Amino acid sequence: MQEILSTLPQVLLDGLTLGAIYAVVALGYTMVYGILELINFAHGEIFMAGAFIGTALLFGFVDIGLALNWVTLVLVLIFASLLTGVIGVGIERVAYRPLRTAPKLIPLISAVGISFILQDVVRFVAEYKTGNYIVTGQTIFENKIAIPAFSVGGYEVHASAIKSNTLIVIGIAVLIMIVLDIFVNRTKWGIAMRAVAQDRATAALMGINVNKVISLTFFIGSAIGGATGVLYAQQYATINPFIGFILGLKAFTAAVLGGIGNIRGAMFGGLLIGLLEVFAAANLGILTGGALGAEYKDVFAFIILILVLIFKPAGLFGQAVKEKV
Amino acid sequence: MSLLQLQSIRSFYGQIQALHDISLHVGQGEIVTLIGSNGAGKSTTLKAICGQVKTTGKILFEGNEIQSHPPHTIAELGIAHVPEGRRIFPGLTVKENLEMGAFQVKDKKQITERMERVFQYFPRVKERLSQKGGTMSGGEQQMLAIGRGLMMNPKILLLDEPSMGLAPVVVEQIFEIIQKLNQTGMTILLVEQNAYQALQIADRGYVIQTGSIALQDHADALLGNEQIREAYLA
Amino acid sequence: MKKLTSLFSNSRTFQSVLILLIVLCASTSLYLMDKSVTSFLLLLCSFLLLYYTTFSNWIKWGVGALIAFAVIPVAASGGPSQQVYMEVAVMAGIYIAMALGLNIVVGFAGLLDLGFVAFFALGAYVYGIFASPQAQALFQNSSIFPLGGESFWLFIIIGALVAALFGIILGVPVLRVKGDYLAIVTLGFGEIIRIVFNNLDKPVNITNGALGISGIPQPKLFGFTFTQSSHIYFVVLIVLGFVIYAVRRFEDSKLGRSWKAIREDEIASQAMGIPLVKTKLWAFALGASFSGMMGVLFAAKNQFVDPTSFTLLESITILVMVILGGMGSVPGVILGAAIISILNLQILTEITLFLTQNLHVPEVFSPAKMQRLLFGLVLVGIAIYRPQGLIPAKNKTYKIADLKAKLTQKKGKSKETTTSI
Amino acid sequence: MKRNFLTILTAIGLVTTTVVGCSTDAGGNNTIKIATQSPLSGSSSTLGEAIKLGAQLALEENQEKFKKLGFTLELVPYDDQGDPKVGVANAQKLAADQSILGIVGHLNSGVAIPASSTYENNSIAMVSPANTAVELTEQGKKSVNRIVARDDFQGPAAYGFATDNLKAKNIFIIQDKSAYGQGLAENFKKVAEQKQAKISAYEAITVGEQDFNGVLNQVAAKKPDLIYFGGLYGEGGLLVKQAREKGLNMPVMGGDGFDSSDMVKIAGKGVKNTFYTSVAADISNTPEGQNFVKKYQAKFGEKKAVQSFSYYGYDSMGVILKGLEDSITKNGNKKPSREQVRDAIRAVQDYQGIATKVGFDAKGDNKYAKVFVFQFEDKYPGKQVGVIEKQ
Amino acid sequence: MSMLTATSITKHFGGLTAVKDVSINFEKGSITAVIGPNGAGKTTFFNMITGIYSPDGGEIHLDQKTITGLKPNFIAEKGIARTFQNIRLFKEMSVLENVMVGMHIHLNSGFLGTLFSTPKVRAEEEQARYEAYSLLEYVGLADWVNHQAKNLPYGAQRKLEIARALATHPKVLLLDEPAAGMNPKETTELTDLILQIRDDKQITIILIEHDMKLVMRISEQIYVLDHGQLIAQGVPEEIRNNPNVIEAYLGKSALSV
Repeated sequence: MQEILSTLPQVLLDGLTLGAIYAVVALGYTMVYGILELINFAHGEIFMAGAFIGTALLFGFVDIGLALNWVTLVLVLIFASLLTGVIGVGIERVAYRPLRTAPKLIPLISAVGISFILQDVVRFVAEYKTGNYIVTGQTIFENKIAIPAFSVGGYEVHASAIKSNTLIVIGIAVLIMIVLDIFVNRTKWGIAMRAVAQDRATAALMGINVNKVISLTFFIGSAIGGATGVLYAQQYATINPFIGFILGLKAFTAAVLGGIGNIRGAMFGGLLIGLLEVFAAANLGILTGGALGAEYKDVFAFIILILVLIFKPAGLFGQAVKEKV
Repeated sequence: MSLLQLQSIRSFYGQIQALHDISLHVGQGEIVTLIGSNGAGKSTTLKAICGQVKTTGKILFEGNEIQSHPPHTIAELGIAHVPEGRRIFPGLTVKENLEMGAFQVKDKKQITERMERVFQYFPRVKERLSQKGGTMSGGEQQMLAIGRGLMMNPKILLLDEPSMGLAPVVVEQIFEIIQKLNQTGMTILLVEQNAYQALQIADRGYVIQTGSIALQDHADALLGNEQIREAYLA
Repeated sequence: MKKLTSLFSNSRTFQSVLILLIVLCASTSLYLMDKSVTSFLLLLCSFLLLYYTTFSNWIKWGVGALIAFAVIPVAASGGPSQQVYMEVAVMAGIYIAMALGLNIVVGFAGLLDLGFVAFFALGAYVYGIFASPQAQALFQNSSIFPLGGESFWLFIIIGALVAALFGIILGVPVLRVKGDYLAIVTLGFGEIIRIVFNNLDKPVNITNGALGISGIPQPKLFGFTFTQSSHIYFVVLIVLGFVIYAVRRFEDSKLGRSWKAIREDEIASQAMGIPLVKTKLWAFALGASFSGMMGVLFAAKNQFVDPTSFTLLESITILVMVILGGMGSVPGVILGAAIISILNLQILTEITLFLTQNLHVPEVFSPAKMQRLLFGLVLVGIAIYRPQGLIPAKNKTYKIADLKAKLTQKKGKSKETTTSI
Repeated sequence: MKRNFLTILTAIGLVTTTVVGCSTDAGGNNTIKIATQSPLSGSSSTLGEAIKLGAQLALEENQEKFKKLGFTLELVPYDDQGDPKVGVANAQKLAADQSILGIVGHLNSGVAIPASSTYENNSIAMVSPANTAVELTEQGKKSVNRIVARDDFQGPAAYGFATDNLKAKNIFIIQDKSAYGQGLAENFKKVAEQKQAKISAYEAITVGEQDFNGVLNQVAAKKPDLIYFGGLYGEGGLLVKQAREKGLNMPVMGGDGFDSSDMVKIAGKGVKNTFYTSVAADISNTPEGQNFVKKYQAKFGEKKAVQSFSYYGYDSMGVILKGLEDSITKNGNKKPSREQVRDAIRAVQDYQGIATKVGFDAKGDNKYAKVFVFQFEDKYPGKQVGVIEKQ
Repeated sequence: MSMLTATSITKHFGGLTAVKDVSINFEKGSITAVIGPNGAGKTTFFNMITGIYSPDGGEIHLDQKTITGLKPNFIAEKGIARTFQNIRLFKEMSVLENVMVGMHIHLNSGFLGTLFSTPKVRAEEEQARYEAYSLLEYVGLADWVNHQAKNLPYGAQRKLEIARALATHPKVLLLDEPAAGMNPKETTELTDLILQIRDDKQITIILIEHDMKLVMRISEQIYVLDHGQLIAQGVPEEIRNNPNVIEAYLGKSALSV
C-alpha cells in the first residue's frame, strides 16, 4: 500500500500524459466513426506519419540552422498537421469514398489495407533516407522540473521529476480538445458535421455539401492526429513506422469506451485508458504479489473494453440505437 | 411556365424499377399533391427531384435541367424538401436544426430574420429553441421540419407526408399552415396518403400507382372521382 | 481470347485434353527439372482449371484427389527441391483449412472476426504442451507425460474440440455485440490469448512464455515417423480433405442456410424460428475447430511453438485470404488462401532473391520487404474493384425440371392415396 | 468475366515464375554458396541486415582465396522475417539447393529452433551469430553451432559483475517478453535466486511500446540499486531514457541486446551508468576493429552503422569459410559434401575472429565465448570494464 | 374459437406510448385487418405478437397458451409467422433457399447427421426442397427458383415473403402491408391468394393494409388503431361508416364529400 501511494502522483501524471495522447488520437477515430460509421484503421498510421513528418521537419530546421524553440515547435505542429490533414483527406477520397454504399465490411478492409500501405511507405522512406527506420529525433525541451519528496498523513511520497515537455504535451492536447469541442458545438461547420453524422441524406437536403463535410472531418481528425504524432515524437524521441498500430488500437479502445462518435466520450476514454494502463503497469505486480505483472496491462485494457461493450454496448457516453423493424 | 417539370422520369432500386416514366409539372404558386398508396413511388418521385436517387429523364427547374445535380446544389437552387418521417437532427438543438436549414446563408442578420418568420408560423418552435430536436413530440417535430425547410427561403417546398403519425388536431393545424404558406405565394408539392385532406387544399393532383401516374386532374375533379373514392376512401 | 474461353466452356473434350496436357507438362517438367517454381504453380493451376470444367462433381473430386495424392507428390519427388514444394504445399494446406474456418464465421454467418488466429494457437499449444517435456515439468514428473508422437492423431481431434470449446466460451459474451464492435472485441480476444500464452510462464510455467515450447514430437503411426514435409503433406491433405468435405456439407444444410439467413437479416431469421445465439455459436465453434486441428499439425510439423506465430498480422492475413478469394465462396477461399500463402512463402522471396542477386537492386527496394505494402494494395484494390472476391460466392442452383417432376409425381401419389381411401 | 480472370491469373503466374524459376538455377559445379537467414524486413530488420552485411563482407573478402582453390563463392541472403513459418520454408529451399554448404543465421531463437531441424536433416552446417537460447544446442544436433555465449553463461556473468563490481544488493529485473529477453532475464534471475540475492521485482514490458513509465514507477517505489533488463536496445534505450527523466539514476544492466549504436542515440545523455555484457571484446579501438568499420562503411555506405551483429555475422561467416577450406583440403581440393563441411566446421578449434575467438565444443557452443562487460559513457561502443571467462 | 388473443397490451418508447391498452381477439381461421394511419402503432402491435418487442403490459395468448415476452424464434416455433412492411428477405440467397430457411423449425438434422450426410438427412433435405418448391408454385413464383431474392420484382418479393412465412407451417399468419407497391392487378391476385391460403390451410390471417379495397373485400373483422389506441372494431360495413374512423384515418374532409 505504501508502495502504491508513494508513487501515485507520478503514476497519475504519467497516466495523464499517455492518456492525453490516447485521447487526441481517439478523437480522430471517433470523428470519422461518428460521420461515416467506419473504423478508420489507418488513423494510427496517420498519427505515426505525423511523428515522422515532424521529426523530418525538425531535422530540416537544424540543417538550415534554425534554433529549436517554441516558434519552431509551433511551426512544425502547423506544417505536420496540415500535411497529415491532406493525407487524411486523400485517403478518404481514394479508399473510402468509392465504398460509401458498399457493405460495411468492405471499407473496413480497405482501411486495414491503407494502414499497411502507410506503414510500409514510411518505413521505406525512413530506411532509404537514414538507413534505418528507427529514427531518433530532436527534442526541443529537455529540462526537468523536480518535485521534492513530501509526506501526506504519514505516507511518504517519493521525489519525482517531470519533463517540461510532458507539460507541453498535456497542455497542447488539452488545448486541441477544447478548440475542437468549441468548433464542433458552436460553429456552423461543426454543427453541419454533427448534422451529417446524424442524417446524411437530410443534411444534403439542407444544402450541406456532404462530401465537403466528410473531407473536413477527415482533415481535422487527421490533422490533430498528426499534431499528436509530433508531440509524441517530442515526448519519446524515438519513433518507428509501427508505433501507430498499437497506439491506434488503444486509442480506438478509448474511443469505444467513451462511446464511439461522442467527442467528449473519446477524451474521457483516452484519459481513462492512459491512467489505467500506467496504474496497472506500476501496481499489478505489487497488488498480485508478483504473480501477474506489467505484461498483463494490455490484457486488462482489452478486458475492460470487452466488458464495457457487453454491458454497455454504446460505451460510457454513447446512446444505443434500435433497429427499425 | 412551370416552375418545376418532370419529363419521363425513371428510377431503379437495384434491379427493381421504382418509377416508370413519371411526368408532372408544378406551376408557380400552386399546391400540387401527389397521392397514392404506400410503396407506390410518391416518396421516390420527391427523392428523384432533389437528387437523392439516380434517374433517367429530365427534371427542369425554372427551365434548367437539374437531374444530374447533387442534392446540396439542388437545395441551393431553392428547392426545400421536408422529408418523410420529418428527419430532424435529433441530437441537435432546435435552434441548430433551424440554422442547418439556412446553411447556405452567410449573413447572420438574414438568418435571424428568417428565423423570426418561421416563428410567426410556428410559435411553438420558438419556445423550444434550446431543446434537443429528438425530445420533441411528433407534431412539434413536423413543425420544426417545415420551419427548417422554410429557413432556406425556397422557391418550392416539397412536403413528404406531413400528416404521418400525427393527431387529427395537429394535422388540421399543419394543413392550415400549408395553406397559409401558399397564400403568401409559396409553391408547394405535397405528397400525401391522406388523399382527401390533401386534395382539399390542393389546386391539382396526381394519382400514382406502382411507379406510374395513373390519373391527373384538378383537385375538385379528383375528389369527385368514383375510382379515387373507392381506392382511397373505401 | 473469347473464342478460347467459349471453346473451353462448351467442349468437354477440350477441357479434358487441356487439363491432361497441363498436368502432364507440368509434372514432367517438375520431375525433371531441379527447381522449377513455374511448373509447380502450373500444376496447382490445374485445380483451378478443373474447377471451371463442366464435368460432374464426382469426376472433379476424383481427378482433383488423384492430382493431389499422386501426381503432385510423385512429380515433386524428382529433384532436391522436393521438400521445398512439399513445405509450401503443407503451409498452403494449413492456411486453406484456416481460411475455410474463418469463412464460416465471416463469409457465411457475416460475423467479422479479427482474432481468429487465437484458435490456431490453442490447437498448437494443446499438442505442444502435452506431447512435449513441458507437460512433464507441469505435472511434476508424471509418468504419463510427455505423450509421444502416436498421440498426434488423437490430438487432431482434441485440438479441434478444445478450439471449438473456446470458440463457444468466447462466443457467448462476444456475440452480444454486433458489427464493427464485434470486430474489435474479437481482435481484443485474439490479443488476450496471445499475451496470455506469452506470459503463462509464471506463476506456473504452462507455456514457457516467450521462449516457446520445443521438442514437440512429430506424428508417428505404426512405428513410422512423419519427419519430412513430404510425409506431413499427406496428413495435411487428409485433414484438409475432411475440412472441405465438412464445409461443403454444412454449407447446404439447415445450419448453413441459417448462417446465411442471419448474415442477411437477423430479425427476419428470428421470425423464421432461427435461434440467433445458438446458430452463431455453431459458426464460431466449427470455424475454430478447423483452426485448432491445423494448429496441432503446425506444432507437430515445426516441433516448436512460440507466441510469435500467432500475431494480429496473422489473423489479418487469414482474413485477406477469405476476402481475396470471395467471402462465402468455398472455391474462392481455397484459391485466395493458396495464392497468399504461396505468394508469401515462395514467390516474394524468389523475386527478392532474383532482384538482389541478379539485378543488384538495392535491398531497400526488395519486394519481400514490401510485403505489407503489397498486402495493403491487394486489400484496397479488392475492396474497390472486386469486393466480391476472385471467385464470388454463388448460390446452389436447383434443377427446376427435377423439382417439378418430383412434385407432380408426389401429387399424383397423394391423389392416389386419397382416392384409395 | 470469371474465365478472363482465370486466364489473366494464370498468365501472371506463368510470367513471374518463368523469370524466377530460371534465375535460381544458375551456378555450376564449382560454385559454393553460403546462405544467410535473418530478418531483412519487419521490426527487427536492422539487426538482421547487420548480420547479413557482416557475413557478406567476410564472404567477399575470401572470394579470391577460394578462386585459387578453384571455387566460386556466392552469398544467398534469405529473409526469415523473424517468422518461424517463413524461416522453415526458407530452410527447405536452402536444403534443396545442393550448392549451399553452410548457413549464417538466425537472429530469433524462435525461428532458429524449428529451422535447425531442417538443417540437421539435410546436414547443412549452421553457425548462429545471435541466438543465445539454451535449447538451441541442447538437442545435440551435429550441424548447429553458435559463436555467442548462451543465456546460462551471459546471465550469471552479468550477475557476478553486478554484485561484485557494482555492489548491487537489491535488483529489479525487467524483460521484454521476447524469447531473447526472457531467456536472458530468467538465467540472470536463476543465479540470483541461487545466491539468495534480493530480487525486488521481476517485471515485463511489451516489445513495440514506447511508454515504460508504468514499470518505472514501480521501480521508483521499490528503490532498487540496479535494474537488469533482458531485451533489445529499442526498448532498452527508451527505458533508460525514461528512467533518467524520472530521476532514477541507478545503474542499468543489459545483455548484448544493448550492444548497438542506436542504444546511445535513443537513450541520449541518460545512457551513462548503463552496462552491458557482450561476447565481443572492445574492438573499436583496435586497428582491426577500426579497419573493419572502414571496410564496412566503404562497402555499404556511411549510413549503415556497424552493429555488433555485423561483427558476429562476419565471424560466423569466417568460421564457416574456415571449415569449408579445411574440408576442401581434406577432400583433395574437390568439392566437399555437406557432411564433410558440417564436420569440419564443428572441428574448428582456434579460429580468431574479429570479435571473438571461436572453437566449438561437442554441443556446438563456442568454447571461447568470453563475456565482456562494457559501460556506456556517452558514445558507442562503451568502455570495457570487465571480462568474465567461461568456467 | 379464439386462436390468438392480445389482452390490454401496452408498449412505450421513451416518453411515447406506441400501443396503449389494446385488446383484440382473433378467431381461428378468420381474416382480420388492423388499419389506421401511419404511426398509429399497428406495426408495433405486430412486433409485440411476434416477440420482436416484449410488451410493457398485458398478455398475449396463442391457442390459450401464453406467449408473452417469448423470443421471436420461439414464437415462430409455436406457430406465428409474419411478413414485414419493409421487405426483409435474405437478399443474397436464392428464392428457393429463402423458403427453405422458413422450414428451419421443421428440420431435425443434427450436427453429426449433416456431417456424415446420413440417408435420413438426405431424405429430409430432399423433402424440404420439394415442399419449398411446391410453396413457390402455390404463390406463383415457380419460375424464379434459382434467382437471387433481391432481383425479384417488388410484388414478387412480397409474395416470396408470404411463401417463406407459410414454410414455417404457421397457425397464424401476420401480413404487414402485403399490397404496398403492388398495382391493381397484383393486388387482386394477392387478395385471391390470401383467401386461398385461409381456405386451403385453415390459417388465421391478420393483416395491416392501407389498400381499403383489399381490406374491405377480404376481412371479416376490422380493428382500427389510432395513436396506439383501439378506436373502432367491426365488420367492414360498420367501419366504413364509423365517424371516428373517418375522422382519424380517412380524413375529416371525407365527411363533407
